[in-house]
Amino acid sequence: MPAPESLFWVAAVTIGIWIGIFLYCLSLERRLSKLEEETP
Amino acid sequence: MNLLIESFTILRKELTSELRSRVAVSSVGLFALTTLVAVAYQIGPYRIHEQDRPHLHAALLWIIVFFAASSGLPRVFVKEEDAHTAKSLRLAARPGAVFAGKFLFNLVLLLGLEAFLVPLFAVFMGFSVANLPALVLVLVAGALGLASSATMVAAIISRATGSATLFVVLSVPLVLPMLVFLIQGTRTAATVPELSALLPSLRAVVSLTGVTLVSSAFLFPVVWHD
Amino acid sequence: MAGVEVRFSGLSKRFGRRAVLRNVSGTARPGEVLVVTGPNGSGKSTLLNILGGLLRPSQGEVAYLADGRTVPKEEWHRHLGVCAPDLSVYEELSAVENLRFFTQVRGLRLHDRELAAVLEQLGLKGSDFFRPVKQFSSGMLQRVKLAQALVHRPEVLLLDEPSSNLDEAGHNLLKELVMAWRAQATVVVATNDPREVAWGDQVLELAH
Amino acid sequence: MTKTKKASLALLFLWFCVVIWAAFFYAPKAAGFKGESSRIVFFHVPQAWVAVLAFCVNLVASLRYLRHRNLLDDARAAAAARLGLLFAVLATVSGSLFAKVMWGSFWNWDPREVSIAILLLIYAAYFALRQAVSDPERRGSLAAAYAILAFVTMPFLVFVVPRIYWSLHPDTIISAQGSVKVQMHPRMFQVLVGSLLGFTGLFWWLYSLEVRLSRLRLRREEGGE
Repeated sequence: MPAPESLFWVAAVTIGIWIGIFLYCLSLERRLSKLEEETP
Repeated sequence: MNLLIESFTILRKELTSELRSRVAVSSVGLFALTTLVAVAYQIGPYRIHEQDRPHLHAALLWIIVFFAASSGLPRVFVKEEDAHTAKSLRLAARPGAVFAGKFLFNLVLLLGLEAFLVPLFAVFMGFSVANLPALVLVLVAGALGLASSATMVAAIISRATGSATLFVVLSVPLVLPMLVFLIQGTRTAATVPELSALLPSLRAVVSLTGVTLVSSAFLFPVVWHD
Repeated sequence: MAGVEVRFSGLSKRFGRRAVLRNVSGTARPGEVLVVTGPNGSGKSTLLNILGGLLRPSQGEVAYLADGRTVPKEEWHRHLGVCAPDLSVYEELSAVENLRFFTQVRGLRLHDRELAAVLEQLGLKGSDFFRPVKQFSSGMLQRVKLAQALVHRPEVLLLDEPSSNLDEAGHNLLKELVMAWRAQATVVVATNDPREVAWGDQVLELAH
Repeated sequence: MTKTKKASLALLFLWFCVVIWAAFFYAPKAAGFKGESSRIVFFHVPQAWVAVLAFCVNLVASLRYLRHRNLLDDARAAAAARLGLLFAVLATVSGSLFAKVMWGSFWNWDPREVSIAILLLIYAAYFALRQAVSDPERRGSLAAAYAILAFVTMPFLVFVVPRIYWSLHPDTIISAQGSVKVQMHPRMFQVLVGSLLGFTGLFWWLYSLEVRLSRLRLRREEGGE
């Protein structure tokens, strides 16, 4: 049976992954908005 | 009514040119024969345990049928594009008649393949059947089902840079559910003498075939004309 | 007169990034020959393919008008005969079998004598009627292709480089045929041959 | 970016943080599962759901393309399929990790596994077909035709095969009788629904990014003839 601490670390890593995905998508969003302004 | 006549005109044309060139028949037949020989030589009637036979035989039989068919069925459309006759046909015939004619030709080809392959398979592999009419039903339903999706996929790949590999890649996901039911039905026909045991898998194959044919009727004109 | 008028307006065709046709319009009328000419790659074949309904234009429209009424696209094939380099006939079949097939799928029943008459009109000999087309020379094949375009007596005739592979005699035969056919049909010819450009009642020149 | 967009993205971010936290600490572990393995359900089910949702979006876009012949609809279909493929892979991986823990093997040829495998094959075939056609308009209609054909055969796999075959898979939300059957702890159910919503939101965001990119690409192509 895993200890509660290990569950904490799994949760932390999952949130870390989520933050990574979110920031990556956010940067895509920014770049895309800029491109949309440049293209007529 | 006219559509029926036009479909049979196309079927007759396919049969005549096939009789003269024999490309599809020989590729399908040779493919089936070589695979069967390879499988039978390695596995034979006695290498398989008695209780495993129906399972393995049913699966092997349909694998051979499907791959042999995939060497010949796409030709109905691919050869029209290769020989530059597709446009002439497109101008002359209604899409419904083209699909029906090609479907019927593939059906004839598949039934011929099964008539040739299954007796040999029974002999080489020691494949015994508890209910022969049931097996015939499964084989006919299988030919209908495979012919319907194969004809449609053939139409699609002939409009792409169509190759035999692409045919297999596109048809496997469509045909796999059908193959599952066909294998199950074949196993039932081989082991259970009652015809009623066959009904669930037969019903599944027939409804899958129906769905494929109905959606093909809508989609084929799109594929054919674009 | 009866017949089918082919009207096209604002036709453009792009293949991916490449524009082949730009804003082409015109009308082909019954009793007239419309010649489409222009350098290679100017889109003559593409235009004919669009007029025949074999290709969807990126922009613009084609309409077939019979007695002022628009013919729905599903019925075009009844009115249409096309001869083009990329439209072939079935090699394993004989000339007569080919014609029989192409009339029967259109729902017509012609007697073999009538089919033979069309082939004779195009200068093919009786001994060739029942040989597989595979054995034909390219000039003879071109005549069979022309027969395929004519056999069902279409009201619209689209000919793309109709004299390719034809000798001098074939060329003269073709001229007679086009002139005769003009009386009963709308004829569109795509060509680069100055002799054929001269057939036109109207000439549409495509720029590169 | 507009204000509502900013707000909804912030909401999505926080929502997922809460869902992840809740999946591990708010929801109880389910009885009958080894250790904490049941927690993967909060990620696995939404991934599978998004894969199926993407398949449906792909169908709608394909039908629209065939009706209006707008290349943007084809781009929408392709974008949905790409995301569907991605989420189907994720669902397969998370599912097979769970299978390893629960049943001792990564792959058991369970009917659910077979149906996701076929969904993967369909997506792969869809892209193989797209690559084999060079003319964009024809590519659109052939791919749309194939997608529709694949879509109509899918229900047989998802609903008929599991009925005929015995399945290891825990009953899904839609049971074999087709009625909604929830036998979960209410807290687990809340987290699962929250996660489904979060994943759906994430899918829409990714999807809109893809579509905007394709729109730009199409516009540039038209401009730069």
